[in-house]
Amino acid sequence: MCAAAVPSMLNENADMSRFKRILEAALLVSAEPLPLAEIKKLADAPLTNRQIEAVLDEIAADWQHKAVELTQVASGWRFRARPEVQAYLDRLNPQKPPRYSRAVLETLAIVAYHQPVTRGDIEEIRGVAVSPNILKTLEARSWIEVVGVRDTPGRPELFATTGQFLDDLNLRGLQELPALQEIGNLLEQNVAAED
Amino acid sequence: MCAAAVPSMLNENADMSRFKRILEAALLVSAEPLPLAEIKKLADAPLTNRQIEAVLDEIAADWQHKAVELTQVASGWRFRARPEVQAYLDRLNPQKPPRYSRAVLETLAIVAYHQPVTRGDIEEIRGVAVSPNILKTLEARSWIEVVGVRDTPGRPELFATTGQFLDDLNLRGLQELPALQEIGNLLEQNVAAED
Amino acid sequence: MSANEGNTVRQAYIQGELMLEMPQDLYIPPDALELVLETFQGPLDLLLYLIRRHNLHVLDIPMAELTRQYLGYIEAMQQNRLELAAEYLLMAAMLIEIKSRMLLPRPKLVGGEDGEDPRAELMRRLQEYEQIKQAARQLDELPQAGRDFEIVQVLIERTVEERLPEISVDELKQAWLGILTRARVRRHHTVRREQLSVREQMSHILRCLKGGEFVPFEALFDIEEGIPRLVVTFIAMLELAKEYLLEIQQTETFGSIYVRSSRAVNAE
Repeated sequence: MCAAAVPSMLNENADMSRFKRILEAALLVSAEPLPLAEIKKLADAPLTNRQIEAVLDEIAADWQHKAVELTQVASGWRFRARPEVQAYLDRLNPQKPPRYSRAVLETLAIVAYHQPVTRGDIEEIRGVAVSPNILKTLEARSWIEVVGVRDTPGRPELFATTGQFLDDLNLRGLQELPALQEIGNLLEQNVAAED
Repeated sequence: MCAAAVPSMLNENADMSRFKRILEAALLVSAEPLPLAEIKKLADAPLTNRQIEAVLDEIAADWQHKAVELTQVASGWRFRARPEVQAYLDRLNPQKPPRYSRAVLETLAIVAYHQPVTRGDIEEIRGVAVSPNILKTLEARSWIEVVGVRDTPGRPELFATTGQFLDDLNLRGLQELPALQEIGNLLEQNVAAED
Repeated sequence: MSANEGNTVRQAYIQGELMLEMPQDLYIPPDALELVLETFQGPLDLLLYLIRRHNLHVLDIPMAELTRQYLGYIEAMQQNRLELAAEYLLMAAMLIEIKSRMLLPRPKLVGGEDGEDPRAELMRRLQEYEQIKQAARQLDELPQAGRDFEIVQVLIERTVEERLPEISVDELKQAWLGILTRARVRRHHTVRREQLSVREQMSHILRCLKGGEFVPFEALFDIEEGIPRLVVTFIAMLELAKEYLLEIQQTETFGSIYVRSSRAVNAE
């Protein structure tokens, strides 16, 4: 600002802009947030916390219209993508949605069409033992739940489908499931064809 | 592009600047270089390769005075810190990957310049047995991989360099490797030197 | 080891005393074995060093002496790194062969040209190896990710969302069809759409009774839902009673009817 200081001011400005450039790069490559103590190591001449914070503010301002922003977290400063771009980034390397096994699907179908059913009912219909994992998978998904017990020896739990199940399959009620009648006909046709 | 499209031109500009913003974020966030095919997924409307490359050039130009630059490598585009700031970045993370031994480097050079090669080929050129550790070191780094077997007795495995190798050396292809140097006739050179 | 110059002349010190200089020919003094193994990549490397540094003419090496030395050396090293000695021995043998062929008149080929120089193959190998040595150095000089430059990777806070399988109604239908096909008319399916509603209502009633308390019979009906629904609810309740899933009590004639799930009965 004053005439006498000009020669060194220029240097100082050049140094600070160089420091800012390096700090920005360090923040972009660092896997962890950078605390002030670390940031200080990047400067060739000692800097005060206030000086560093001023540079950090400048960088944050430079980035304010970008989809990545400079943020301060407990352990220091870091860049991060703004949440709004996540949807776009999710388009890259999308994972294939997993699929349920036939055993899970059949169990669900039995619960849906025959509810309330016990595990024994399911086993009888499928003709094979039902692993507890299958029921747990469907319960964890909140698609089936225990709604009571049958008053028979062992008092087995009765499973039924949930509202969540209907919501997730976009049904207003169980009556919107494909009619069994239809399936029955189809089956009879199949059986007839085989005979 | 055609006259009928003019009314939407304004939108198109807005879309492109939005796309540029998202692409920049994706490049900053992505752990791997982004190929054009992946970049296309970020656009809401289909873009040609030329359109995408124009945006990439714009981004590269935006960054040209920064300590971080956009580069094209074998498997796509990515941001990297310029090597000249490495000395500063090393102050934060003094742990550096070790330099490879001559045995590893020579083996890598043989695979890079003579690929695909068998272990026998490498031994023939180096004049010594190749320890399995050397190949394992390079395979563990994902710099070389088995790409097939040679149809000779013993069906030895054929090694080639990987895309990761090119990416790590910031190269777009093998043609960017330093050229092999012509070596003069050692005997004659020797005789001449003796005179 | 420095990567820029592999063949820098190194000297071995043992207890502060200079033990030896690098070999002057292809013979490796047993004392120097460690040093030579560390410094040279093999006999080709040593040969290149000898040619470049000592201006040694590879064929000027006193072969008889070298052979004698190697044989003694191998004897001494019988138990120790013999395989490495073998590579150097092989090289010495190759040199002897070349030298002996050089001493013989070369047969003229058809057309009057000289036959191939016996040194040609060795020279080709030395050249090829030297080329690779240089290429290895150049590769090492290329900036390497992580060593000479850093790759940018900005954090993205992905909401960690477990991808759950999706199913469609159609898949459910297929699954059901699969079961039926296997069950194959084990019994006759005369299930009707209406019965599905009864089943749904059965689940609904059980859910209402989950608390285990007696619930007034009327509370299970919602007049608003219309007559078909009321009928379905009533049938569902009868069905539940038939399957021993609920208990219906009426303490006096025309008195209030209470319903509770039979689980509650047994839990008492």
